[in-house]
This record gives sequence, C-alpha cells and structure tokens, in this order.
Amino acid sequence: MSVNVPSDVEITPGDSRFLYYSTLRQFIYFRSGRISPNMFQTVALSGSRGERQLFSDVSVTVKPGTLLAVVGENGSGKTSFLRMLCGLLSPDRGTILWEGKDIRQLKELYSAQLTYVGHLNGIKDELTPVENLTVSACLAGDECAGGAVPKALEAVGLARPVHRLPTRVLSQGQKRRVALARLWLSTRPLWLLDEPFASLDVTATNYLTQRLHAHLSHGGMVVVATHQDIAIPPDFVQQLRLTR
Amino acid sequence: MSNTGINWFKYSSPQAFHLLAGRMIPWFSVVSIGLILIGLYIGFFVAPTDATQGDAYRIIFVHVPAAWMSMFLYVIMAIWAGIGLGLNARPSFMMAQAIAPTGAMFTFLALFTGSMWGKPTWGAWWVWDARLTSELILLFQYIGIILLRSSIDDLRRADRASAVLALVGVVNVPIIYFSVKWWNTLHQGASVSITAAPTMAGTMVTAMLVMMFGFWMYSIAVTLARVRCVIADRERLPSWGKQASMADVAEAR
Amino acid sequence: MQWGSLSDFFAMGGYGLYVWTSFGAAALCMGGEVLLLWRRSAAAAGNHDGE
Amino acid sequence: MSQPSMSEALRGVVRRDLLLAMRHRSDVAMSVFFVVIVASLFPLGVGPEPAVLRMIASGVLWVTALLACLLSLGRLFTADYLDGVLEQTLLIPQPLAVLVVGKVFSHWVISGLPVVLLSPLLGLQFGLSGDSLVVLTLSLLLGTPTLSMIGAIGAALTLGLRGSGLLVALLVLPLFIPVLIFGAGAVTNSLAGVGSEANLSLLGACFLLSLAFAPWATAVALRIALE
Repeated sequence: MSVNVPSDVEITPGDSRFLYYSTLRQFIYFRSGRISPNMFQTVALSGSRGERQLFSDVSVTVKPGTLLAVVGENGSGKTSFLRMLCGLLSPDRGTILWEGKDIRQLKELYSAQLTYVGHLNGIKDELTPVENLTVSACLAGDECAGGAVPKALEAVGLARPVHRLPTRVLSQGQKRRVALARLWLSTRPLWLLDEPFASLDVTATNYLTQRLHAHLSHGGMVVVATHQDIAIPPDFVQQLRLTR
Repeated sequence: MSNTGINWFKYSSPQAFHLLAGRMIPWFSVVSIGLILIGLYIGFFVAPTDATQGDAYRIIFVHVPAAWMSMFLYVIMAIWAGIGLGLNARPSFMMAQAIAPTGAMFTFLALFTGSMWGKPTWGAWWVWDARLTSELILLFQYIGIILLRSSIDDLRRADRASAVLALVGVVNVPIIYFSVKWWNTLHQGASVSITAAPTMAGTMVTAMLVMMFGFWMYSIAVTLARVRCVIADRERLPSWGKQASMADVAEAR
Repeated sequence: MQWGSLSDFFAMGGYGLYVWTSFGAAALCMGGEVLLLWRRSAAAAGNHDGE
Repeated sequence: MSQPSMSEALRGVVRRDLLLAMRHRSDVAMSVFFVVIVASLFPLGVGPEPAVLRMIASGVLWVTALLACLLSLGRLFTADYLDGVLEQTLLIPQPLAVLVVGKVFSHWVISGLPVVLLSPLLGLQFGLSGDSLVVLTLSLLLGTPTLSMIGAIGAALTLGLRGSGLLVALLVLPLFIPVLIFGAGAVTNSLAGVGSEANLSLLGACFLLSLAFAPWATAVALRIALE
C-alpha cells in the first residue's frame, strides 16, 4: 500500500496582475459573505471502496485562487476522492476542513459553498436544457431567473434552437455542456469537477478553461479530477497524484 | 495479514473481541445446557398436569421462551444497529448481523409451537390472533433484514442499510401489535383469547422462567459464535481486495 | 412424579404428538443452528490455517 | 446569500417531478389502469354475488391501492440515481428530509391520488354506496400518502440493488400492514354501521407518525445508498 503523500503544497501565484485582481475580488467576495480568505483542506484523508484501500494519508490545502488537479491512473480513487470532498462519501480516516471546520459538522452550510459536476451529468433526459438548468440552479440557490440560464447555455456554446429540445436528443458532448453550464451560474467559491473535459471538443474545452481561469482569478477554488493537462498557468495549479 | 491497512481497528479491536468471545462461549453454552435441562426436568416431572388443558400445555415451556426471545432479540438487534449507526462502529453492526438469524429461528419456533398448541386447544392450526399475527410479521421483518443484507455486496452499505431497516421495524412492531389487536376485537369479538391464561401453578412458572434463561444463554453463546464467524469472514476480505487490486495494476500496465 | 410408566410419559395424556413435535422442532432448530455454526467456524479456521 | 428557502426548494423538487410525470403521462395512466384491472379481477374470481362483493370490497380495494403504490416505488428514486440528479439533490443546501418530502409528495400525486379519485367508481363496482363510499375515499386519501412515505424508505434502502423490485416488496409490505388494517377497517365499520371515526383518526395518526419519521429515515437510507 505505498502512498504518495504531497504534504501541504502551498502555491503563491506569482503573477502580479493576478495578485492585485484576486485580492480585490476576494475582498468583494468576502464582503458579500461569499468567501473568506481561508481555505479548504483535507487532513490525513484515507478512502477505500468496499474493502479495497484507494489512498491514504492525503493532506492537501487548496487556497483561494488555486486549482487542485487530482490525477492518477484509472481506479486510483479520483472520483471517490472528489465525492468525499463533497461530503457524499465519508472517509475511512481523516477530516475535510472548510474554513477550519469539519464539513460533517457544517452539513448544509458546507453544501452551500460548493458546486459539484460529477461523473454523471445530473440532468434529466426528458427536460430541455433550459428546464434542466433552471430547476437545478434554483434548487442549488444559484441565479436562475430571467435570461441567466440561456446566457449560460450560450456561454458553453449551445445555440438557442438547442435550448428547447429535449436533452435526450442531444449528443454526449452537448449533454456535458449542459451540465457544465451550471458553472456559469454558480457563485460558489468551491468547484469540484470530475473529469469535466471528458467528451468535450476543443471549443468547449477552451470555454471551460476560460471560465475556470476567471473563477480562480475571482478568488475561487477548483478541484478537478482529470487525465489531461489544463491550459491554466501553472502558478495557479497544484497537482495531487493519487497512487495506491 | 496483520499489515494490510485494514481500517476497522480504529474503533475497537475485533481481534481482541474474537478471542474474548471464544473464551466466553463455553461458559454460556454450559450454563445454557444446564438451565435447559433443569427447565425440562421441572417442566415434565415436577409441574402438574393442567386441569383444563391437560398435558398439551407443556408446549408453553418451549413456546413462551421462544416467543419472548424472538421479540427480545429483535430489540437487542435494533439497539446494536442504532449504536452502529450513531457511532459508526463496525463491531456493533456485526453483533446486529449475528443476532438476526437466531432471532428469526426463535420467531419461527414460536410460530410453529404456537400452532402445535393451538390445534388441540383451539381446534385450529392457525388463528388470526393479534399475537400470532404480529409474530408472523416479526418473522417477515427478520427475513427482510437478512435478505437486504445478503443482497448488498458492499459491506459498509449492507451494515448500515440493514441497521436502518431494523430500526424502522422496531417502531413498527408495537404499532402492528396494537393494530392487529384492535382489528381482531373489532372483527370477531373476544371469542378466542389467550390472554385469559389459567392461573398457573408456581412450578409451571418456574419451569418457564428457567427455560427462558436457558434460551437466553443459548442465544448469547450462539450469537458470540456467529460473531466470530463474521469477524473471520470479514478479515479474509481485505486480502481478496489486495489481490484484486494487484490484478488491476497488472491489467493497467 | 405424575407419570405411571414410560409409555404414559410419551403419550402426554393424549397430546403426545403435539408436545413431542414441538420439543422435537425446538431441538432440531437449536441443534441445527449450532451444527451449522460449528461447520462454518471450522471452515473459517481451516481457511486460516491454509493461509 | 440568495439561498432558496426551504419551501422554495420543496416546490422546486415537486415541480420538476410533476413536469417529468407530464412528459411520461403513460406511466401515470398505467398505474391507474393497473388498479382498475386488478379490482375488476376479483368479482370475476369470487363471483358476482353482491353481498360477498360488498363484504370483500374494502379489503380488495385497499390491497389494490397498496400494490399500485408498491409497483410505482421503483420510479421514486431509481431514475434520479442513474442520471446523477439524486447526487445533486443530496448536495442541495437544504435538509435532505425536506426534499424527500417533496419527492414523496409528487410520487403520491402521480400514483396515489389517481387511485383515491378512482375509488368511488371502483366502490360502486363492488356495491358500496353512500356513506361507505365516502369513507373509502377518505381512508384512501389519508392512507395512500402514508404508504408512499413508508415505501420511500424501502425504495431508498434497495436503491440500485439487483432484484430490488422484489426486495422492496418484501421489506415494505410488513410495514404497510397497520395502514391496511385501519384503512380497510374504516370501510368495514361504516358498512356495519359502527362508525369509522376511530379507524380514520388512527389512519391520521399513522400519517403524522410516518411524516415525522419516514422522511428522515429515507434521507439516511439515501445517503447510505449513495456512498
């Protein structure tokens, strides 16, 4: 059970423009109660699936304005790790801290801080993209009124005529775009994305990268489980490799 | 085996418990056999023949303790399940798992001996009496819990899901009892009643109580033995898991 | 002791069938459970030795 | 923060599920048709004797309602589980038990309410009249939501398991028994002229009790199922 333990990797974005921008944005977020100058940590986190050990003693800190790329081969527990960070899966050992508090104590208060786009799209085949997005954004407490939803769908490159089709008839990539469009509505500080680039074409990948970049420079935090490199300046990125 | 990162030592040590249970089982077995033998002796040779029911009443020496244990074990199982859910403690889930089959066995026994008693006394193998009916439903619940556990592969989920079901069931048991009782009295009146038991001789009560304690000790012994099996079974699993993960690695390369 | 003879004891005042079936079932259930557990734990122990 | 209030979230869940049901009207129609056909089978099996039919009416109609609820339990969480909506539902910053109430309510509207509305008609088929028809409808109105709530626990526990359809029946039917007894008893009593208030208030008690406990137990079971 050998484990790669990246102990608290701290990233200080070197770009001066970024610093200025993110400090300002963070201040605004902070004042609006959306984010505090704090972080998201896991402490000695261990997980298993069934009786199979996936990873152990993972301690990592995600600071505002940084992206944590979770990499590892298939079956190394990336999805489990992400679900654990959401609070969907409880770790065998260790704790997950948000602003220094255990997320198990925070419960719904913590859920209100994150947007999770999982391996499954979480959209209904029978509903149109607009309906899907409206309902899920309203339920999650994101902006869902008026033109926000169509605008978000256009931002991921879904043209107006597609908005009114049942999602069932869309392609895999288009469905993925609908799921990811939630990120254009989300004002949550923490985004947890499981293979967001899977089945996306180059254009959509660019849109998403830009969106992630914008979120980071607003002082947001992103955790991405991914196989591919993300075109985001390495200053913003730290990597966590899960190994058995 | 000892060093495979099994993470269930964190709350208590099942291995120590495994040993302890192994030491306790003989004692409980001996006491149980002794009590049951004494109970049978009193029941068959000391207790007099009942004036109204003849010797058929002697069935209660096994029927009543079995019925008692069936309900008692359900409550104990639910308590272990509740502790397991509350504290996230694996050993208590194992206890709940170990109790269920014995409880189901006693429930079946209570039903079987009940109908054996009912035929000569009431003239029918089965009567939709409140106690019988709720006992039958108790059996369904035991079976449901065992089936639910066996159809979930993931141990952690199996533990917790069957614990939830056990707790829901424990709320349901008194409700069922009273509902059936009221239904019964509303439908057919009190033509048949087992609550009006004949005043029992002291020796009869003694025999019944001794038998009950005997069954109780038996249940403890059997549950401990089964918990040992459960621990042994689960202990083997991580090694399978390890092999499986090795296979995965080989496949990935 | 209210039993005159062994056959009296087995007859149980005419209820022998019911009484002995009940006690037989109890013995069978409990004995069977013990036997099954015995075999299961023996199998588990055997596996342990094998490792 | 612009968090939706609890009632808004509840309405959101209900609206989505009802919208989905509207897109799947045939599902609703099927459960209605099932009830009608099962209820019609009994006179064919038992014989057309009006006195006998009147005697068995309450039991038959109640068991039919129970089966209809059971059959539709599979729809309650499975689709959401498979497309990931359930996962997202668990992450909604509201108590999960409240959202479960929303899901169960829409399940009841789709599968229970049609049976309630249909029951006077079916009661007529069985020769019930006047008072007992009212009592039948009322007992189903009080009882079917309870069935949906209890059923939700079973549906959540067996979520994603092989053979879950059969398993859920085995788990849930014993828990349905009190509701069945009080519901059918209400009608029988009204036929006998005894007065059905006691049974109806017991049904109400069952409803309140399950409203207090079942959503919570379902929420726990859902979290377990999604681990």
